[in-house]
Amino acid sequence: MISITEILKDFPIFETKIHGKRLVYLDNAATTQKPRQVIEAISQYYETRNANVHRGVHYLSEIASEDYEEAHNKVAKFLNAKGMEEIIFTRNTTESLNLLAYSLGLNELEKGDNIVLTRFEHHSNLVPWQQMARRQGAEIRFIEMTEDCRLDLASAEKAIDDKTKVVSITHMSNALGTIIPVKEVSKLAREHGAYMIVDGAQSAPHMPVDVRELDVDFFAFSGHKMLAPMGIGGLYGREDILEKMEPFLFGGDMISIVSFDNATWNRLPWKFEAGTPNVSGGIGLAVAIDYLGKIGFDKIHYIEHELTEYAHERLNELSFIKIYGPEPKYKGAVVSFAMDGIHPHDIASLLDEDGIAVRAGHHCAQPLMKMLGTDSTTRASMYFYNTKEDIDALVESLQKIYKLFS
Amino acid sequence: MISITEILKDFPIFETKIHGKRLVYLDNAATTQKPRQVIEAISQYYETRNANVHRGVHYLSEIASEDYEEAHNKVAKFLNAKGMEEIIFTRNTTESLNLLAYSLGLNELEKGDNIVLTRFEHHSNLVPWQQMARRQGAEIRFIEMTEDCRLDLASAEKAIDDKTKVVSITHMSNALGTIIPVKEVSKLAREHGAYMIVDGAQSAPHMPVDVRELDVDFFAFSGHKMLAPMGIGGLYGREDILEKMEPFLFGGDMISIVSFDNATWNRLPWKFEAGTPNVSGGIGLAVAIDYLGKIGFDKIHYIEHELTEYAHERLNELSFIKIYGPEPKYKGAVVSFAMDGIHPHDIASLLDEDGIAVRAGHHCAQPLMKMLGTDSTTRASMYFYNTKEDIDALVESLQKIYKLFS
Amino acid sequence: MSSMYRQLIVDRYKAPLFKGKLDNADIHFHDANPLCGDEIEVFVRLDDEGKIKEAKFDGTGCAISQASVDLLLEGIEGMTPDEVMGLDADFIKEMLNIPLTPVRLKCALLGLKVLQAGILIHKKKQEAGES
Amino acid sequence: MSSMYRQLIVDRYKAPLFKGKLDNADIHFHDANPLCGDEIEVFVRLDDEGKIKEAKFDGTGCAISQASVDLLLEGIEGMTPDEVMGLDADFIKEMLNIPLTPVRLKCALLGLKVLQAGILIHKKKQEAGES
Ligand SMILES: Cc1ncc(COP(=O)(O)O)c(C=O)c1O
Ligand SMILES: Cc1ncc(COP(=O)(O)O)c(C=O)c1O
Repeated sequence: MISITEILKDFPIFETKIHGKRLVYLDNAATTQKPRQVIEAISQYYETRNANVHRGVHYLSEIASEDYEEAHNKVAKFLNAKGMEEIIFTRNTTESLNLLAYSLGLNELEKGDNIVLTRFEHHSNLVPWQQMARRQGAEIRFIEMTEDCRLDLASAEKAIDDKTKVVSITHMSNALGTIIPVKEVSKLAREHGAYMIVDGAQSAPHMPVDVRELDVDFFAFSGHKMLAPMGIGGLYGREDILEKMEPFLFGGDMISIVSFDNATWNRLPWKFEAGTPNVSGGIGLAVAIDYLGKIGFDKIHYIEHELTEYAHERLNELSFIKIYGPEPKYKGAVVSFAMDGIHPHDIASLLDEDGIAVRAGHHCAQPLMKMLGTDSTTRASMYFYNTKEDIDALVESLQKIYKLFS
Repeated sequence: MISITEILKDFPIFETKIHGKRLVYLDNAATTQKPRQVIEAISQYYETRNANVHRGVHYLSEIASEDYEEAHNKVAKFLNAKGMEEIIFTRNTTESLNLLAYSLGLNELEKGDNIVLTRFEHHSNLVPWQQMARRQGAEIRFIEMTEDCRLDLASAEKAIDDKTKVVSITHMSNALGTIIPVKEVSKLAREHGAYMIVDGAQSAPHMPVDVRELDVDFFAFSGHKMLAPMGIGGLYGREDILEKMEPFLFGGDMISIVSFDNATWNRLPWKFEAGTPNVSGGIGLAVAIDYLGKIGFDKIHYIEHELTEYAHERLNELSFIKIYGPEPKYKGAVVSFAMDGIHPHDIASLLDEDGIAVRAGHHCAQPLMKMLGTDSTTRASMYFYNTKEDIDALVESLQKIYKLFS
Repeated sequence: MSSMYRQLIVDRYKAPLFKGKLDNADIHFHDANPLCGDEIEVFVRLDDEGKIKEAKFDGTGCAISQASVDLLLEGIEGMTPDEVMGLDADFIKEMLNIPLTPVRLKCALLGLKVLQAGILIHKKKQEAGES
Repeated sequence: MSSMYRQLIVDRYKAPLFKGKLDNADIHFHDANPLCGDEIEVFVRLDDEGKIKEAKFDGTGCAISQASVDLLLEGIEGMTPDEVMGLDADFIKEMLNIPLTPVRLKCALLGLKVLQAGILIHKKKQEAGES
């Protein structure tokens, strides 16, 4: 079992002083910090074995290709996919979801079809579908949110019907932390023969994901939210579907035979990866997954749940704080809140003066914010390297801020 | 003036031994090696100031946002664009060209329109247009190649007409090295009111590019081919065109206002960058551009041209070698060749045994290879850190290979 | 580091001196920053010489945007609209005298932006009336 | 490191022992690796007991693919088609006894792939004929 002191030593950024203060990093839903193992893997790659991949027969290219393939295998295992043919590397969740919106949207979505989302969606799982729905004459429907900010499963049964071509839902809301019962929704999608897509940007970093046990067709995630470098993300897709699906990006490496008039496609997963990939990103992602494996999701869940409960407890002591979203048992390590008479931007700026990094704004979920009757909230989001001291620092600073304004 | 010894010291990979031999890296058209300045910039970013960008009000996010914007400004200067609003960051040239094929293709290309390319195109500037042409009912036309593997400008005049919506051509052939007279073609595109797009994957790393002096609407490039990390590339687009153009990828950060039904777009360039970007990649790219500036394109051109002439001279001494492509004065630092009775894969494998990295294959230009009457060639491609000793090593090894097979 | 929230800013946010509305304002404009939800509406009355006699604002948003517009309206009394058009980010920075990050500078500038937009519209109307 | 190109490989590439065509072959198949352009066509005649009596190949490509198929056809004389179906990458690696990288292993395996595809087709035809 690794202690928190050992964990913290792995993250060089915690030596950085913010305005002379210790960094209290509570913006993990936006992006996570990177352990030195990941940072060193990138440097080491560029220092000793950088090359382009695919079909290079020289030594460097051969090992870069092997490492890059191996990274796909690692992600496949991480998500319990069948193998690397089911894992497409992209830049991030947003690109993964656009790949699906374009490939399924342009080639399979027809007038009168509908696409079912939830009220919790990040703009990245809303705007691509809006655009495709408009282009193809399809309808967008929403599974509703309950009073206590959870998914209203009853409304899912109404939303999903035989004209539903795509069900695409988040696994965990980045704005409120709400965890969505994907498997239940997936069952409905199956009954009506719809593609079942999960936006896993917030789940993959924090909980074990088994795409077969969840019974989903696609699962999108971002490396940078789970210790990996920026510029690398992924999409799991069921092999038989990917086999039939039209490619999204066209160009080098995704082809088999090209003439001036025509082209045929490479085998999976390369059919969906056009152009020179982010090899160092893939290698970094593999190391990040190893690191997460070393800590273990049991421990990650335990730490995060403790922190979330503690944060609720401490913040509820403050009369001037209102927490948005469900109780800790229904959510991940995200606490979104408002403070009487003080704007989230001021809160975040003042917290920053104490070295505390949180996010203030609409969290790329403007329509959800509007439903909650606000434009923006302040959001503290935790990861396994956070501690109760971080929450204490947050609470103390919030008290100071309230005093300053009263 | 920096000496070659000093330059080589900046590239840690040259300390790597390949099968116990010195690394002779002649695969620069595929990807270049990275100076320690770039590698350190990435590490330093993750170690001291990693954060998500855009609208974060905490300290780390503020500096990450500034650095990321600054990288856009640096690229704008590098290409002589008006400002960062004209620079979109993508993964690579392939994504940049797909962005254009989708945005222009789906929204502006009509039945009966034509798209004009050259016979030199990389699959990345051919296959996306083939797909869009098919989808929209447009025609693809080619500007022909002359006997000596240069662009046949006379045929450009025939190909481009008033039904031409897009002219998209490479600036330099990665397979043969041929440099394309972009400005002359651009003049024709202007006369007929077509969009003028340049695939600059092979030119940006090797020659000064001035998008205004070339008078082009779009210019695509890849960071990894010009000392920068993988996973970052770019697209220059003329501001007035980008303002009117439909976005390609949809999601976080590229929006202004989102409701459940609708969305409006962010200002340039962010309108075209959806989701969490590759911030460390952008920072690495900025450092790479600084590094290139320190060396200077005059010097880069001088070194590369000397090397290319020397390579031609030495290879022409070998009776069993046939060089494809034009004379050195018409091309960049790429030498593509065949060897009597020995397959390029065998050549590349045997060169590799001597520590020499070259590429063997179709170089993502299958139709061009076919026109040249072959499936594949062996390609040595140079950068400013190569030396005549590298060429000598290549020639010596080729002689040994020929002897082995005769 | 010194705080972005010196007492003056907080005071002016909590108890602005120029908050309110004006009937029959010569200059009037309303705009919002959709990304953070800050909203500002300005009202300006000119005297016979065309100088600013009275100014008010209404709005919601962060302390920086609201205190900034309040201080701005105090500062422009007696100026001509053209003089106000000449004010820039540096003027606001000096006026606030706090360390502003780029993101927060946008908040600080919203009031000036709205005011200058109002002046432009006012001038266009005048020109239309004169011609 | 030892070379991928030991003398035997180069010799068999330059002067293959089993290059040629067979009329009336029992087993016949032709395939190519589009990415590198390697092409191989195999011909096999069986004896009365159904064992491999004679085999030839035609083709173009790299030394590894061509020498590998030449050595393979030498090795399978006297085997049954079913025995050939049991051969795998390890068999080829052992047969060649050279250090193969993953990319070049694909070259080495092309001949076996083509041969096994031919056998499958042969069996299907037999089944169709029998039934
Ligand atoms: C001329 C040309 N165009 C496009 C590309 C594609 O670049 P990337 O693989 O970085 O997308 C390349 C790289 O091989 C190239 O040489
Ligand atoms: C639920 C959810 N979906 C999608 C995204 C988009 O991820 P990225 O910006 O990495 O593409 C995010 C990240 O903010 C998220 O939290």
